[in-house]
Amino acid sequence: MQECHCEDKQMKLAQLLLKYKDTPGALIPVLQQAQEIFGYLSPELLREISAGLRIPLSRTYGVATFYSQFHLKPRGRNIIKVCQGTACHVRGGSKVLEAIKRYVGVETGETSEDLRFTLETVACLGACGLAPVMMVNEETEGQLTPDKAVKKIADCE
Amino acid sequence: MINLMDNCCSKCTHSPATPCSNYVLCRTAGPFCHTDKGCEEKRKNHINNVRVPSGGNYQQIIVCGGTGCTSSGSARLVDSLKEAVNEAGLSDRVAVKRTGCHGFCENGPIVHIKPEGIFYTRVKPADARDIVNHLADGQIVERLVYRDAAGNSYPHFHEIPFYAGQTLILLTNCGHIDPEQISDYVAVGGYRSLVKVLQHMTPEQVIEEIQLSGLRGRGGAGFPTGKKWAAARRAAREIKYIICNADEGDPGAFMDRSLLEGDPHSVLEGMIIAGFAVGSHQGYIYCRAEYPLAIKRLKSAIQQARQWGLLGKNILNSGFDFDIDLKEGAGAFVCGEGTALQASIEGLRGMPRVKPPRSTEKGLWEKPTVLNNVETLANVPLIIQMGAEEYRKLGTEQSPGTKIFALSGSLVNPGLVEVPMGKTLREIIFGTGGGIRDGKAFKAVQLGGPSGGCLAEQHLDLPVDFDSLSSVGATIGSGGMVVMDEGACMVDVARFFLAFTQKESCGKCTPCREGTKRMLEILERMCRGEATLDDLADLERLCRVVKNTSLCGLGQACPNPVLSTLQYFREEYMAHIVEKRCPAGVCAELVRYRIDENLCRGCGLCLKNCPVQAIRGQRKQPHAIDDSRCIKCGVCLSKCKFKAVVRS
Amino acid sequence: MTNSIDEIAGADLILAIGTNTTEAHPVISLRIRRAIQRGAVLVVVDPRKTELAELAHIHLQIKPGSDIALLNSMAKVILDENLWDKEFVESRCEGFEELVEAVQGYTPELAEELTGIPADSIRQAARAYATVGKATLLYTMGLTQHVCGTDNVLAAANLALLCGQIGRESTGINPLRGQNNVQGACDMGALPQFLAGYQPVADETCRKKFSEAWGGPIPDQPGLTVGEMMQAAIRGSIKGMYIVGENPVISDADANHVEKALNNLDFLVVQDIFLTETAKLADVVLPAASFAEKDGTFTNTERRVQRVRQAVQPIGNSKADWQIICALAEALGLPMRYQNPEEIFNEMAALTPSYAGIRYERLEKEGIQWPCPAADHPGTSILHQEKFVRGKGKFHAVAYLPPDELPDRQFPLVLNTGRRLFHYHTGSMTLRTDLREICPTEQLDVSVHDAQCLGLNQGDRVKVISRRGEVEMTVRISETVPRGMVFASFHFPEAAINKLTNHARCPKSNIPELKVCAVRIEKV
Amino acid sequence: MSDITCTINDKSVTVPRGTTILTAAAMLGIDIPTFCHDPELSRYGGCRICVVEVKGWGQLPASCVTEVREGMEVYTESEKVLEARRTILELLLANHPDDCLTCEKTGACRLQEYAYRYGVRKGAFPGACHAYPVEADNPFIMRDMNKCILCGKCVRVCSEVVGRSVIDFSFRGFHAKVATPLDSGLLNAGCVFCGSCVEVCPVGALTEKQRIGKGRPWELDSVTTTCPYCGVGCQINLLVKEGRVVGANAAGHGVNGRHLCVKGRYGHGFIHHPERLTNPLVRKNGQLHEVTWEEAIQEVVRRFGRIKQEYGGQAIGVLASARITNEENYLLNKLARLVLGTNHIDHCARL
Repeated sequence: MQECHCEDKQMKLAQLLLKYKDTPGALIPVLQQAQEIFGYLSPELLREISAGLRIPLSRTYGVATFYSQFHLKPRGRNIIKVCQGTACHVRGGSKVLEAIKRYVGVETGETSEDLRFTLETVACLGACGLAPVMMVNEETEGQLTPDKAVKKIADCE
Repeated sequence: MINLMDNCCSKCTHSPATPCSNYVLCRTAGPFCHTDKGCEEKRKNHINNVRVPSGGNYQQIIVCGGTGCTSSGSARLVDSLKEAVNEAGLSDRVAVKRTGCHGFCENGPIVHIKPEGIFYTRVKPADARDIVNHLADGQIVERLVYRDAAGNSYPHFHEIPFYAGQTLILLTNCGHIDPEQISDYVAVGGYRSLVKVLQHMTPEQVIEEIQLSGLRGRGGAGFPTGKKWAAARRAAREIKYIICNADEGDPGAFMDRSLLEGDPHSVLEGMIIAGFAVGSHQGYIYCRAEYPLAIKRLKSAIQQARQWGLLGKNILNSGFDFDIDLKEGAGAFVCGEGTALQASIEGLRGMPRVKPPRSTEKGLWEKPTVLNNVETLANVPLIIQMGAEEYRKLGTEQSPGTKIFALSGSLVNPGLVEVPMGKTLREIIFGTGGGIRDGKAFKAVQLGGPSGGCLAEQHLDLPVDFDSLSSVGATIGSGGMVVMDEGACMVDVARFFLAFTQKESCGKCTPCREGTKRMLEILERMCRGEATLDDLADLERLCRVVKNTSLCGLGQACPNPVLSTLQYFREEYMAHIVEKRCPAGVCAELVRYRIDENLCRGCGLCLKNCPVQAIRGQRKQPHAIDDSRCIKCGVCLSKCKFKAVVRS
Repeated sequence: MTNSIDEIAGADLILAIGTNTTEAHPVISLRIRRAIQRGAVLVVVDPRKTELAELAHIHLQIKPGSDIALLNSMAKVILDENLWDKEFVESRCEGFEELVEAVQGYTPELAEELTGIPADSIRQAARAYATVGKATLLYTMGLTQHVCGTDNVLAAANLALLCGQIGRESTGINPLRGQNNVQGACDMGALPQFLAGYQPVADETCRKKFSEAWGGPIPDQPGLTVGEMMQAAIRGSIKGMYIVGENPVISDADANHVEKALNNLDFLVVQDIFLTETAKLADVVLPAASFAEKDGTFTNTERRVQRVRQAVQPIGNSKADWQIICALAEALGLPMRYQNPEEIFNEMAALTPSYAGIRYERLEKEGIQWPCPAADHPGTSILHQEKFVRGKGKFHAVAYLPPDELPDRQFPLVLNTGRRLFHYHTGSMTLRTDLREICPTEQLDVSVHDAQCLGLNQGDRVKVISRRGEVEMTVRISETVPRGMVFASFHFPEAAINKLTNHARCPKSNIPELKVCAVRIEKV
Repeated sequence: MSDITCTINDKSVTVPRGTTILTAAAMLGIDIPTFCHDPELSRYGGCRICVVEVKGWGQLPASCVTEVREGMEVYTESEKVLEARRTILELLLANHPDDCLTCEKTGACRLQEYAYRYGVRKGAFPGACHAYPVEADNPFIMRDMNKCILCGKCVRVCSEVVGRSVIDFSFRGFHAKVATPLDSGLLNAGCVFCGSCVEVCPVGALTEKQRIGKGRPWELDSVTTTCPYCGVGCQINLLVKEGRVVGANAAGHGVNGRHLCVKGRYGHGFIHHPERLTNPLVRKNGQLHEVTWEEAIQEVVRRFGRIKQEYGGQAIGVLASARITNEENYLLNKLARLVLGTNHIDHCARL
C-alpha cells in the first residue's frame, strides 16, 4: 500500500487556489492541475475549486463536463479495456472478464479503491483473430485465458 | 560564452535589464559594441556548430526528434550515437543533435549526417557504431539508406523523391536546429525579422508588407492575414491580444505540431511581430493538451526568449513590450474555432459565439484580438525577411507561399510535406507521396479533415490552393490529406467523419447538435444496409440545412464529407441502399465471406483461426463458411495463403 | 424614495445602508446587480455579511447603531478633502456651517473606534461617494430601527446634500419600504398627526378643508402613535381599539408588552383575513377579503400608485375592508356610501394635492408616481429636482448616540432582527403557502466564533433570553453574522422574536429599536 | 449613428445602425419565430429557428443576431428558409417527448406553436432520444430536461438578470444539458426560486409544480394586480380558473418586468387557505363564536358607542394597515377622525 498523501494534496490544492484566485480565466488550468494532484475531479473538489475561485459551481460543473480531458470519477493508474466483441465472447471473453473482476475486485466501469485499476469494456478492439483480447494501457494482449489475463495484470504497478 | 546568446566578454553588457537594439545581429555578425577578434571567433564557432558548413572540420549527426521518430525510439538512438562517438574519440569534432520532425515519419527514426547530407532511415540503436565508424572514412552504411519500392537507393537527403518535390522554407529549420536552443534559431538567422521590424518599420509598414505578401490564414478559411491585422490595428482600444491557435484537432493533421516541436521560435517571432503591428502587448498560445512534446518545447522557447529579452518589457530596447502565455487545451475539437477558443481561454465552455462582432473588434475578454494559426504565424518572419515581392513568387496569384500537408493513407510515402501553393493533387500524391501503396488504384483523397471534402480521380489535376478546392466542395483545411485506394468505402468514410463531428459538437446550435446526430444515424443505417431512399433524401436535406444554418464554421462545414462523397461517389451510396451491398467490402454487415472451392487446399488455417467456429471442412477438402455464425471479422481472409477466401 | 427603482441600475455608485436587499426586496436587488454589471461600485453598510455585502466592492461591517459616527465621519472626510459640491450646497442648501461644526470631531479614527470600520475604508467610501457622477443611497430598517433612527436618516441626507447626490437621475436618498402599501397608508393619513397627503391635522386650514368635505368636525390635537397607544392602553386611557390588517402581537417590539396592552382594553376589534395572534385576543373579529378579492390601489416605495384588481369573489362571507368600514360607519350613524373604491379614490384625490391628478383610467397600464397635481401631469419620478419641498435643503447637525440596550455580562450578545427571503412579516400569509415547505421554521444565526465559545452545534435547540422574554429556537451556525451578534427574523409566531426586542423608541419618529437588544443563549 | 435602409420581404424599412433583422422585421409587422432570443438577455443565436435568407449570402443568418446592412434584401419565408425551419423543428421534435396531451405547457408552447405554423409532425428522424429523470426535488419548479431545446434562456436569465447562475450548460453535443451544479437539484444549488427561468422557458422543460393539472392556459383568466408583499409593487397576473387563483406570473411591465421573487410568484396559496376567516366572530363567554355580519356590526357599534359616550373618542385607537388599499386607509382615516372622533390612528409604518 502506498502512503496516504491527503494532507499533502490538500495543501497543494490550497496553494493552487491561492495562486489563481484573482486570475481571470483560471478555471481550466486549475481543473487540469487539480486533476493532476487528485487523479480526478470529485464533487467535493469541484466545490472547493468553485469556492476558491468564486465561480458558480454550475459553471465549474459545466466546464468540467465539457472537456474530454476531465474525469469526474476516479481513474486507475492502469486502464484495462476488455473486449466484449462477438469473437471474444464466444472464445471465453466473459470468463476472462470474470477473472479480472475477481482479481481487481471491481465491477465494469469501476476503479479499484487503491486506484490501481480502472476496468472498462469495449465493443470491439478489432483484433478478433487474437480473441479473447484486452488492452492494458496502450498494449493489446491477445489469446487470453483467465490465468494469463490475471498474470498480465498482476505485473502492473 | 557557453551559448551564442551569452555575453562574449565583460565588454558585452546586454541583458534584458539593459537591452540593446543590436543584440540579435551582434550575436551573428558582431561584436558591434567593441572590437575583439577573439569574440568574433567565438561567434563563428558557435554558428558553425549549428550550420555545419561543408569543408569544415566538423560533422554533425542529426537525429529526428519529432513525435513519430520519438515513438519509434529516437531518444535511445541519440544515447547510442553519443556513446559511439565518445568511444571513437570523435567527440571534439562530431556532435549528435536532436531536431524537430523531418516529415518522413514512416521511415523513422531518421538520421541525417551534416554537412554531407547523408540520410539514413529506420535506424536502430544497434546501428550507431556503424554510422559513427563510417563518418571518418566517408563511406555510407548501405543497409540504412532509403530505398523506394523499385529498389533504387537514395543515400543523400536531396536526392530522395519525397524531398525532391518539396519547397522547404517553413520546415527547413525543423530538421536542422535543436528546437530547445534559442541560440540555434538565432544562428540560422532567427529573430532577424523582429529586429528589422522593430528598428526599421512602423506597424503600418509591417501590416502593408503582410498585405502585399497576400498571406492567407493557414487554419482553413484562408482569410487574408494582413486584412485581419489591419482591422485589429484600427480598433481603438488600449488592450489587444494576439492568439496563436495551436489547437490542431483534425484527425490526420500534424503540421502545426511539427512546427511547434521543430521550430517553436519561428512561431514566437511571428507572434511578436503581429503584436507590434497590431499594437498588442500580450499573446496567448492555445495548444492542445494532446501535444505534450510541443508544449514542452514551447515552454522552453518562451522561457528562453524571456531570458534573453526577446519577450517581456522593452524588447531589444525598442520600447515595445510583449509577452506570451501558454494555455493548454482540455480536449475539445471545437476549440479550434476562434470564438470557442477564446471562450476556453476565458475559462468557459468552448462554445462558439455569433459573429459579428468579429474577434478583431471584440475577441478575448471583449478586446480586439488577432487569432492566427501556427503555420500562418511561422510565415510572418519569412515574409519580413524575404520581402513581400519575393514571397509572392512562391505559390499562386491568389494563394501565395507554400503550404504544409500531412499526407496519410494508402501512400508509398506518407509524411509531412511542404509544397508551393498551386501544385496539383497529382503532383503531391504521386510525386512527393510516391503514389498508391501496394500497386492499388487511387480512389479518393480527403482534404481538410471533418470540414473538408473527398475528391476523386477527376480532380487530380486541380491545383491545390484556397479557391480551386472550394470550387469543387473541398477545402484546403489545415492541410490534412488522406489518400484512399480502391479498398475504401466512401459511405464508411463519410460515417467516420460524421461520427467525429457528432462527438465533438459543442451542442450550442440546433442543426449541429441534433442534425449531426441524425445524419450519423442515417449513415450508420446505410452501412448496415437498413437505409431507404427516403433516408437518402433526408440525409441530403440535413446536409443542406446544417450547412446553411449552423452557428459556427465547424458546423457549417461538417456536412462537407457527406456532400462531397454524395456528389462524386453517389453510386456507392445507392449500392448500400438499394442493393444492400458495400462495393468496397468494408461495411461488415453488408459483407459476406465465402471460400472459393477451387482455390481452397483444405489447409485448415482459416478453420483454426476463426474465432467463432464458423468454418467447417475436412482436412485437404475445400472448407465452407457458415453465414449464420460468421461475425465478419475477416481473420480467415487475412490468414488464407491461397487467396481462397473471398469477400463480397 | 426620492428617485425611482429603475434609476438604481443607472447609478455609478450605490451606497446601501442597513438593507438586506436580496432577501427583503429581491426585485430591487436585480437593479443593483445590473448596475454592478455596468461597472457601478457597491458600498454596503451592514453588520452582517449578507449576500449583498458579498457582492459589494466595499463592505463596511459596522457595529450596530453607530451609523451616525460613520456618516458624520464620511462627511468630514469629504469636507477635509474638499470633495463636496460647492455649487449645490451654495445654491440649494442651508445650515452648512452647522454641519461643518457637527462633524468636525468625527475623524475617521474616532469613527473607527465607534463603528469598528477601519478608518481607511471610511475614507475610501467617502471619496467614492463624493467623486462619482451619480451616487444613490439606499436604506431600510437597518438604518431606521434605532433610538436614533431619525437622526440616522438625517445624517444620510446630509451626505447626499453635501455631495449634490440628490435631485438628479440615479441619485437620491431612497428608503426601500418593506410592505406593499406602507407608503400608501402614510399618504392616506393613517398617521396620528397627518391627514391625507401629509396635511397636518393641527393645521386649521387643512382640518377645515377635510371637515367641510366630510361634513363633520375633526379633533384638532394630533393623536398617538402605535407605541403610545399601547402605553395608553396599559395606563387605561385607551379603552377600545380597532385594528385592521395588522398583527402587532408578533410584529411590534416587546410583544409581551403589546399583549398586555391589548388584554387591558375594554374592547378590541380586529379585522383580518386570518385569525392572527392579535385577532385571537379580540372581542370581535371581522373577516376581510384578501388583495385578490377586491379593487383599489397600492402605492409602492417609489411613490407609484398602482391598481389592485379583483380576481376572485371574497372567500365565504368575508368582505372587502372598505365595505366593512362603510358598514361600520353607517351603523355608527354617519353613512358612507360608495359604489366602488374608485369613488373613494376620487374623493380622496380631491382633498390630496399630490394625488389630485390621478384617476383610475390613468392607472390602467402603468402606475403614476406622485406628486401628480393635475390631470395632465405625468407624475414625478425624481423629487427635489429644481428645489426642495421646503425650499432649501437643510443640513441637520446630528450626533452619535449609542443604542438603548447594550450587551453586558448578563446578556452578552446583540440580537439583530430582520427579514428572510421566503417569508413575509408575521408569516400570516406566507406560512400558509408552499413557502413553508422550503423554509419551515426560524433558525437563530450564530457566528462560528460564538458557537464555539458556547459549545453550540448546528441544529441545537436553544433558549434566547432577553430582559423582556425568552424564545426557543434552533441554532444555525452562519458566516453572515459577526462575532457577538445573533440574528433572527420575526416571521414565525412559534419563534416570536419580538418577545425579546426592546421597546425603546426614537423620540422623533417613535420607531422601536428592533435592530439592537441584549440577549443570552442557553442550550435547552 | 446613421440610419440604414434595407428591404424585408420586398418592403423597405429604415432603422438605426445596429438594429437586428429580427427587430427591423418586427417594425414592419413581420413575425419571425424565435426560441433563444430575448431582448432582455445577451445575444445567443443558438436555436437557429429565426434564420432568414439574405440575397447574395451563402448561409442563412440568424435574424436575432445579424444586424441589417445598407441595401440588404431579406426574405423571411423563402423556400430555403422554410426548409431550414421545418427541418430544425423536425430535429427538435425528434428528440422531444410526444406528450403534448398532458404537458403543462400545451397552448403556450412555442415548439407546439411553430410546429403547427409550419405543419411539422414528429417522426421525421427516428433515433436516439434523451431519457433524463424529471427533476422535482422542490416545491416550485419542475425540470424535465427531455423537453429542453437548449435555448439557454434560463441559463442566461439566471446569470445575467438574477445574478445567481444556479444552472448552466453541462456536457456537450447531443448530450448537452442544462444542469444544476453536479446535477444535484435546485434545492442544493442556492436557488431562490424566483421562477424567472420558468418565465422565459419557451417549452415545457420548466414548469410550475403548483400549477400541474390546475388548468390550461386558455382556460385561465389573467387579472393584473399588484403584489401583496414588499414595497416594490411588482405587477403580477393572478391566474384564475373557476373562481380560484391557481397561480401567478409576472405582468411583464411595471417595475419588475417579467421578474418576481419567490413570494410574488409562488406565495399565493394563502388566498384559498382553509384557515381563511369566512364569518365574523364575536367573543361570548371567553370564546370566539361565528355570528352574522349584523350581529358583529351591532356589537362593535354598541361597544364603541359606550366607550365614546363614557370616555370620548380619544379613548379609541385605530390601527390602519400597510396591507390594505389606499382607499381603505383613507376611509379608516375618515372613520377614525370623523366618526369615532379620534386622531389616534397609526399603522406599522416603522416595522
